[in-house]
Amino acid sequence: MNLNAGWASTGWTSTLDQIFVLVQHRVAELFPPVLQPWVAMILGVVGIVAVFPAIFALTTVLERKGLGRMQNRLGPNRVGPYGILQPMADAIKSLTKEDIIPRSADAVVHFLAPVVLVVAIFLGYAVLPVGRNMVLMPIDAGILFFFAIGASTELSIFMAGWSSRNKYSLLGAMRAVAQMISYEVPLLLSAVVAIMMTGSLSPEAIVAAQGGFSGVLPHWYVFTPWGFAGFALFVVAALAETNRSPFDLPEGESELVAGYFTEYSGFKFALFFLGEYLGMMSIAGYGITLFLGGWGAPFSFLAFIPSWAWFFGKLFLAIFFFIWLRGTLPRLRQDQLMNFAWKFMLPMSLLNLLVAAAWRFLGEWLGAGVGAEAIRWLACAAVLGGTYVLLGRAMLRRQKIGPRSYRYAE
Amino acid sequence: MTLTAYLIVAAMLFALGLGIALTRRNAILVLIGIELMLNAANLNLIAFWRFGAHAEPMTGMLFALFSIAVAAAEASVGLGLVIAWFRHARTTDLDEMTRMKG
Amino acid sequence: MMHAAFFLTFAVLTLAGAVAAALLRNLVHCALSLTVTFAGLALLYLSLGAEFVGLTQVLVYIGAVAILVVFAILLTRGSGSLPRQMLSSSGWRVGWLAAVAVGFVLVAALRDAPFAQSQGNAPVVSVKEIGQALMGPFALPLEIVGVLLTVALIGAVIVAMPEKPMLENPVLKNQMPEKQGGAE
Amino acid sequence: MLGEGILKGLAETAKNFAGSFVSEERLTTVEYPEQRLPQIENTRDFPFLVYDGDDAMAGLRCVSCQICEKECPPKCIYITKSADKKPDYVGKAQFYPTRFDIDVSVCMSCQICVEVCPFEAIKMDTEFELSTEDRFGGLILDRHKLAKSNEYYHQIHPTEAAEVDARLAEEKAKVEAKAKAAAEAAAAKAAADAAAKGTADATAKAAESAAKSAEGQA
Amino acid sequence: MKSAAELLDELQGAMPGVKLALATNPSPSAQHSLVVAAEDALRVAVYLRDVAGYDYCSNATGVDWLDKETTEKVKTTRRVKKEVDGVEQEVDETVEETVKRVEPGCLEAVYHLYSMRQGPHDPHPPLVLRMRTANRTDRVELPSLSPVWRAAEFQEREIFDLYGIVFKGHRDLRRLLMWDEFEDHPMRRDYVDPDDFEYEPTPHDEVLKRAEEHRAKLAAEGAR
Amino acid sequence: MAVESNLKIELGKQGVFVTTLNELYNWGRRNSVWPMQFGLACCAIEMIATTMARYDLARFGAEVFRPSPRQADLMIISGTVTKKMAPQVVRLYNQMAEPRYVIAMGACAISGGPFKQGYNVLKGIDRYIPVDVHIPGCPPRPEALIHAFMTLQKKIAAQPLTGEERPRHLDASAQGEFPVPEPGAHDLEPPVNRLVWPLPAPTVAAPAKEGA
Amino acid sequence: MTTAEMKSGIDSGIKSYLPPVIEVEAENELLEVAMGPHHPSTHGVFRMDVALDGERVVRLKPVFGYLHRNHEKLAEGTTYLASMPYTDRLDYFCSMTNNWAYALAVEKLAGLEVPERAEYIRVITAELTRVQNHASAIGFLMQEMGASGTPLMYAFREREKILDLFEALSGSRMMCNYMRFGGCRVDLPEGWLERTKKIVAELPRFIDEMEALLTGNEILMARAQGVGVLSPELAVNAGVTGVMLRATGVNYDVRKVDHYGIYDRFSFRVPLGEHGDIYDRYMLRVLEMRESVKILEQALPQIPDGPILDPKSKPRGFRPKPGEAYGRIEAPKGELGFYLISDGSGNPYRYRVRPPSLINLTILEDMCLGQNVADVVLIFGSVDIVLGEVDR
Repeated sequence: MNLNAGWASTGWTSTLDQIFVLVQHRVAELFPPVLQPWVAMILGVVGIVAVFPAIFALTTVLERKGLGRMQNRLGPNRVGPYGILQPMADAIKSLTKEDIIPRSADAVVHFLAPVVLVVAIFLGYAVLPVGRNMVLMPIDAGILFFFAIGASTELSIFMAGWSSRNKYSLLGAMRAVAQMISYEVPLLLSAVVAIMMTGSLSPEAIVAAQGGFSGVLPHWYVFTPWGFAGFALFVVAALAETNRSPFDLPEGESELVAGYFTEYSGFKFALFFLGEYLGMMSIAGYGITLFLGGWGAPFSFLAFIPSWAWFFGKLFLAIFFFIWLRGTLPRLRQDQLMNFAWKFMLPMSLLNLLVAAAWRFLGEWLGAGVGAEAIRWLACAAVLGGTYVLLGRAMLRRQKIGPRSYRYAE
Repeated sequence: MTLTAYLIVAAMLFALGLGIALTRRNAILVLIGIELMLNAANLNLIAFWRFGAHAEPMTGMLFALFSIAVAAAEASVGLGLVIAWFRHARTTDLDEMTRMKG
Repeated sequence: MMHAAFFLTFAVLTLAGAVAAALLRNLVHCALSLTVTFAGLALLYLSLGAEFVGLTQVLVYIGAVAILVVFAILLTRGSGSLPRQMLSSSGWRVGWLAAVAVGFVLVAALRDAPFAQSQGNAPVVSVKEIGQALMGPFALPLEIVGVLLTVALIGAVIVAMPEKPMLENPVLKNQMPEKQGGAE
Repeated sequence: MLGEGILKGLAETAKNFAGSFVSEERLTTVEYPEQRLPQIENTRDFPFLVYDGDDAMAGLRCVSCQICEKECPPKCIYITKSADKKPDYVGKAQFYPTRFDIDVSVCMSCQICVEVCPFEAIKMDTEFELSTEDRFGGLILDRHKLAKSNEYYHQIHPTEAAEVDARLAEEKAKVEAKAKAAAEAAAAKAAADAAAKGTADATAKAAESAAKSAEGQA
Repeated sequence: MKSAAELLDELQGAMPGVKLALATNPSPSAQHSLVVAAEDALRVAVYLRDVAGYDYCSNATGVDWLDKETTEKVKTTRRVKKEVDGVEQEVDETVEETVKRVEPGCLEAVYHLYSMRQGPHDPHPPLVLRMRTANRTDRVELPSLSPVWRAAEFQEREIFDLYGIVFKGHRDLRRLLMWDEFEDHPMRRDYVDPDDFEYEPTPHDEVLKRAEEHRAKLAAEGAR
Repeated sequence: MAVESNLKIELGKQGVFVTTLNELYNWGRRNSVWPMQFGLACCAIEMIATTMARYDLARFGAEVFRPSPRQADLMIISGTVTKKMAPQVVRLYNQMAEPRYVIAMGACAISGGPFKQGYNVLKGIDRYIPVDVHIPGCPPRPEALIHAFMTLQKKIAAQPLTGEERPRHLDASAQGEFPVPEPGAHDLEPPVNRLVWPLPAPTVAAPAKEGA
Repeated sequence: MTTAEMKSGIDSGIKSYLPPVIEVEAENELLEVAMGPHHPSTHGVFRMDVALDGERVVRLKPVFGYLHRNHEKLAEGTTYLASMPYTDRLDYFCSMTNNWAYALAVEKLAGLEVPERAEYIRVITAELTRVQNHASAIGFLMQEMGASGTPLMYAFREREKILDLFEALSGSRMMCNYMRFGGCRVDLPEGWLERTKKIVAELPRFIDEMEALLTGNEILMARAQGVGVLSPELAVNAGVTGVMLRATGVNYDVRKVDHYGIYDRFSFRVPLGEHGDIYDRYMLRVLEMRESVKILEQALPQIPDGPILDPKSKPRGFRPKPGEAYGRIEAPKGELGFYLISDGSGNPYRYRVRPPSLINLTILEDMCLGQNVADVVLIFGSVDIVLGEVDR
C-alpha cells in the first residue's frame, strides 16, 4: 500500500482522502506483523462486501424511484422514510421465501449457478481502484483480471439456464451467453485504446495517466476523439454485457417469460438480482477507470474533495445513465443485436484502435503547440465521426429503415 | 513447493486426459481429454519456467501463452468439426463414425 | 507452509475436476467439471507467479473453450445422462490400462529425476516485459500464432457453415447476417 | 443520423424526470389513502336504498315492486315482499321489502336498477372501499346495510338529489291537492270521516320528513 | 350497389337454375336477404365476390331455429256425400278443424357482405346471404364459404363450435372457443347448462328453480 | 390525517425499532409483495391503471410485476375466470413459491359476476384456490385495488407465525399443490374443489340477517 | 374482370387466400412452444401454439376462448336494455363505441331517431375513446418491445383525463353504459364541455410528446419496419378492418362509407399506410389521434341544445317488431357490428357481435409465418386486440 508519488497535498484534505486506507493500516497494525497483510486484505474484502451490496440496495430503490419520476409518478415511498427501507423488506421477503427447485432440475448445478455468478462478480471488484490507494489487489494485469472474471460469469448463466430443465430458461441462457460473448469483443477492443495510451494493464496506472489538468480541465481520455469513441463503444458494450436495456433480451424477453432465471425463486433469485446489479456497477466502475479519470476530480479546483467521493459520485451518475436508458428505450431483437455487435461495434472499435495509434504518432510528428493539437484533434474526430455517420447510414439502409411520410384520403 | 510436485500433478493430469481420450466414445469428450493433456503440458512449461535456471527469462511462460492460443484454435476447429459431423450424421459417437466409414 | 497448503488445494481441485470429467455420465457435468480443472490450473499458475498466464488461462479456457464445449454439447443434443455403454468405447479397459500405465511411468520417472532447480522467489515479470518480449525476440512466433488463429477462425466458420442458410441453433443462427424477409 | 431518435427520446424522458420535481403536470400521482381524487358527482359504484326520516327501516322508499329485481342484468337483487302494507311518503299504503339483498360480488354497477325504479328508492353509492377477507358474509348487502339517508344522498350526488326531491315534492303537492280537494268534498258531505282523517295524518307525517330533508340539503 | 332483389334477378340470369330465394325483412332496417341452397352456395358466393363486387364479408354467424309447433284452425271445404232431403248428394261442407303442424327447425348460417372496391363514399346496405341446414340434428352440413372469404374462417369455426354446423371445405374446422373435449353446442336454444348452482344468494326465476333442484339433488345424495 | 400519523408510527416502530422476529418477518413480506404479471379481463386494465402514474401501486413497493410465477408473491385474479382458463390459473398458482397470496379482483373473479350464468364461466375462483382478499366492483376502481392491497397487508401483519392461526406456508400439514381441474365433456371435472370451497351446505338463499 | 372471365374462373376453382406453407427439413427437430394463455406478452388470455425452426416461426395456430364469457347467450336470455352494460365489457377500452354500435343496430331494428344533441355527444365520446384507445395501443405495443412502461405510462396519463370526463358524464370510468336506444342516458353535466375543450386543446401536445419519444427512435424503426407485412388483397379478403386495413393502403373507414351518425358534418382525413407493417400501424394510430382531435375541435363548439333521447324509447318494455338488422360503426379497433333478430318479444332472438378483434386475428398466422419468434409478439401487439371482444 504505497502512497502515490504524485500526491503532494497535505493536511485534512489528504487525511479525509486517505481515511479508509489509514483506518485499514491502524487496524492491521494491531495484529502481529505476519498477519498484517492478511488482516489488511480481509478488511478490504469486508469493505467491498459491505459497501457494494449496500449500493446495490440503494440502486434498486433509486432505480424504481428514478423510473417512476420519468413516468410521472413517485415510486416506492412508503416503506421507511422516502421508501428507503424498501430493499430491506425485499431482502427479508426474498430470504424467507420458499426456494423451489423444479422436480426435473439438476439440483447441484441449479444451486451453484447463482453462487458462482455472485462470487465471480465480487472477484471483479478486487482490482477496481475506488479511490487513491484504495485497491484491494494491486496487480499488474488488473484489466485482464477483470475481463477474465467477466468471461466466467457467462458460465454461471449457462448453468442456471441448463440446470432448470425448462426450455425457456435454456433458450434464454443460450441467448444471454451468445450476446455476452459477442459483445465481449468490442468491450475488450474499446478498452484497449486506454490501455494502449497508458502502456499498462494496471487500472491504477490508467487512472494516474489521466491525473493531470490543462487549466481546470482534466486529462481524461474521454476528452479525446478516440477516448470519446472508445467510451461510447464501451458503454454500449457494457449495456449488452450486463443485460441492461436496450439489450435486456435474455431476461425481459417477452416471449421467453423471464429468461434463464425463470425457474428461480426466493434467495437464489435474489442472488441473481444482486449479481446483475453488482456486475453493472463493476463494469461502470471500470468504464470510469478507463475513460473518466477514475477517482480523479473533474476540475482542478475541486481536487480537495476526497477521491473516493469522486469515484462513487461518478458511479452513481453512471447508474443514473443506465436507469435513464432503461426508462426510455425499447428492446432490440436478438439478430439485430448480433448484427449491431459484429457489423457496427466491431468495425468501429477496430477503427478506433487505428485512430488511437494515429493520434499517438501524429502527436510525435506534429509536435506540441495549440495548432498541432487542433489539427490532430480535428483529423481524428473527422475520421471517427465520418465513419460513424457512414456506417450508421449504411446499416439503416441495409435494413431498409428510415422515416416515412403518409398520404391521406379525404 | 518443489518442481517435482508440479510435474507430478501435470503427469497425473496428462494421464487422466489420455484416459479420457482413449476410453470415451463421444467426440466432444475426446476433445476434452486432449485439452487436458495440453493443459498438463502447459503446467510443465510454467513450472519449469518458475523453477528453472533463468537463462532465457521468459521463454517458458511465453511458450505457455502460445500453447494456450493454439489450444484455443484447436478447440474451435475441433468442435466445429464435431458439430458439422453431427449435422451430417446425427451422432457424435466415434464408434459409429468409424462404422460409417467408407 | 502456506504455499504448500495452497498448492495442495489447487492440485486436488485440478485433479478432482479431471477425474470427474473422466467419470461423470452427463456430458454437461463433464464440461462443468472441466472448468473446475481449468480454474485449478489457473490458480496453480498464479501460485507459481505467472500472473499473466493464469489470467489468460481463465479468459481463454473458462471464458471461451468451456463455453464452446458446452454449446457443442447442447448443439449435438448430448445433454442428459447417458448409459455407461453409450459413453465408453468398446476398448475402454485397455484404454484406461494404457493411461494408468503412462501415468505411473511418468510419475515414477519424475519422482527421482534430478532437475536443476532454483529455489529462489518467482521471477517478477511485468506485463510490459511480456509485451516487449512478444514484440521483440518472439515476434515471429507471435505472428505465426496470429495467422494460426485467423486460419482457425475461418476454418471453424467454414466447417460449421450450414448447408442450408439457416442453422438449427438459435444462437449461431442469429449471428448470420441476413435479415429475413417479411411474409408475403 | 444513427442515434438521433434515441437522443430525442432521452431528452423527452429527461424533461419528464426533471419536470416531476417542479410541475404537477408531470407528477400525477395521487397518494391514495391520504389524498383522494376530487369526488366526481356522477360517480356510481353500488346501489343503495334511500330512506327518509330517521328510522331507516320505516323510511325506506322502496315499495318492493321488484322491478329492479327483474330488470337487473346480472340478477343480483333479491327482494321479499312484505305481507302487510305501510303508507309511503304521499300516504298511499304500499308494500315494503322484508328482505332486500344485493350481492355485490355479482353487481356490475350498471345503474339500470336506478333507471327503472319508479319510486326513486334505489340510487348509486360512491363507496368503493369494500374489499374484504370474508367471502360469504362480507359481500351480501342486506337492507340494513343498504339503507342510507336522503341526507347522505344529497351529500354524494347533490344536483341529482335536488332534482329528485323537487320531483317528489311536486308529486306530493299534486297528491296533496287532490287529497285536499277530496277532503273538502268529503267535509262538505260529512262532518267526520275516520278514513279521511287517517289519510290526512299520514300526509302530515310525510310533509314533515320532506321538510327535514330540505333542511339537510340546506 | 344493387338491391337484394335486383341481385336475385342478376344471379338467376347468370346462373340458370340456381336455387335462390329472397327473404324480406319487415323491420325498418329493410335489410333483405338472399337464401341460397347449400349446393349452389359456393358458386353464388364466388359470383358475388368476383363479379358483383362483394369482396368483403363483414359478418358470418349462425342462427338456431327450433322446431316450431303451430296449431291453427283451418277451415276446409270438402265434398261429402250427404243425404239431403232423402237424396244422397254431394255437398260442399265447411268444417273447422284444429291442425297441429310441426315446422322442422333448421340451423342457419348468415353472411353479411359489403363491397370495399365500390369506393369509399358509397353507402350501401349489407347484402345478407343465408344458408340453411336440412334439420337440426343429423343433417347439419353446409358448404364453407371461407375459401371465398377468409374473413369467414374463424367465424365459421365459431358457428361450428357453438351451433354445430359442419362446414364442408373449411381448411381447419375445430372448436374455436370451447375446449376440444367439450361435446355440446351451447348456443343452441335447447342447450342445458351444467349444474353448478352451489351458492346462489340472490336467485330468481329460472335460476331459483335450478338452484332448488340442485339443492334437492345434493340433499338426496347426502341422504344416500 | 389520523390514518397517516398512525401509519407513520407503525412504520417507524416496525421499520426502525424492530422488536420481534415475527414482526420483522411480517413487515418484510407485507412490504415487498410482488404481484405476478397476470391479467384476465376488464379488471386487468384497471390493475394496469393502478400501477400507472396516477395511482402508482409502486408506492407500496409492489410495482415489481414478475413474469415468472416462481418469483411472484401475489396473484391478482383480475377478471373473469372461464372454465377453459381455470386449469391454467390453478396450475400457475401451484407454481408460485410460498408465501403466496391471492386477491380476487372484481365481481367475475369472486363469483362469476355478471357472467355467472354463462356456460363457460367459473362461478368464482375460490372454488379451486384459496383467496385472501375479495374486491367487489365491476371493475373495481384503482383505489379499490389499493385498498384491497392494504387489506392484504393488514392481514399479513396480523398473522402470528406459530400456533393454530399461523399462515399456510408455515404449516407443514397444509396443502401445497391444489388439484387442477380437467376439462370434461360438459363441464370442468370436478366442478368444485370441496376442500378449498368451504360452503358447508348448498344454500339457495343466504340466511337473512334481520336486525343485524 | 368481365362476367365471362369470371365464369371460367368459377369453373377452374376458387381463388383463395391462404397462409403460406413453410417447408421444414427436419420435422422432428421443431421446437413446439405454447405461448400463453398466461404469458407476459399476450394481451390477456390468448394462446399461440407455435412451432419453431430455430427462431423462425414455421407454424402458428391461435387458440381462443380463454375469455369466452357467453355474452351472446346471455344477451339472448335478457332484455334489449340489459345487454347494454354487457357491451361495455366487450372491448373494455372502448365502452362508448361499443354502446354506440349496439344502440345503432337497435335503432335500425326499431326505427328510432336520434336527436341532434345526442349525435354530437356520441361523436365526441367516440372520438375521445378513439384517442385513448390508440394511445394505449401504442403504449402496449411499446411494452411488447420492452420499453419498461414509459410510453404506456404517458398514454395512461392522458387516458386518465379522458376517463375522468367519461366518469363525470356517465358515472363510471370504464364501463360507461351511457348510450340508449335513440339517444343517450343523461345530459352533459355542468361544465363538462369546458373541461373537455381544455383537455382536447392539450391533446396535441401529448401526441407530440409521444412522437418525440418514439417516432424517430431507431430501435422502434428497426423492429417495426418491414415486420408483419400484410398485403391489401389479403386484408380485404380476410375482412380485416380499422387501422390494420388502412395500414395496407386500402381506403375504407366506416365513418366515411356509411355516413352514420353525423360524421359527414366534420372535415377529417383518413390516413393511409403503404407498407402494411407494424410501423405503419403505429404511425396510423398517431395520425388518427390527430384527426380525432380535429373532429373534437369541430364538434365541441357546434353542439346544439335540445333533447337527448328519442321520446319513443323507453327503458322498460322495449319490444321491437319482428325483423332483423345489422348495424356497424368504425370502432377504434375496426368495424364493430351488431346483428340482431327480433321475434317481437322483449328479448332479442339472435344477438350477434361482429368483433373486429377476432376477425383481425384471422391473418395473424399469415403475418407471423417465416418471421422471427420475437416478432410474433410485436405483430400480435400491433393488431391491437382486446380479448373480451375476441372471445366475447
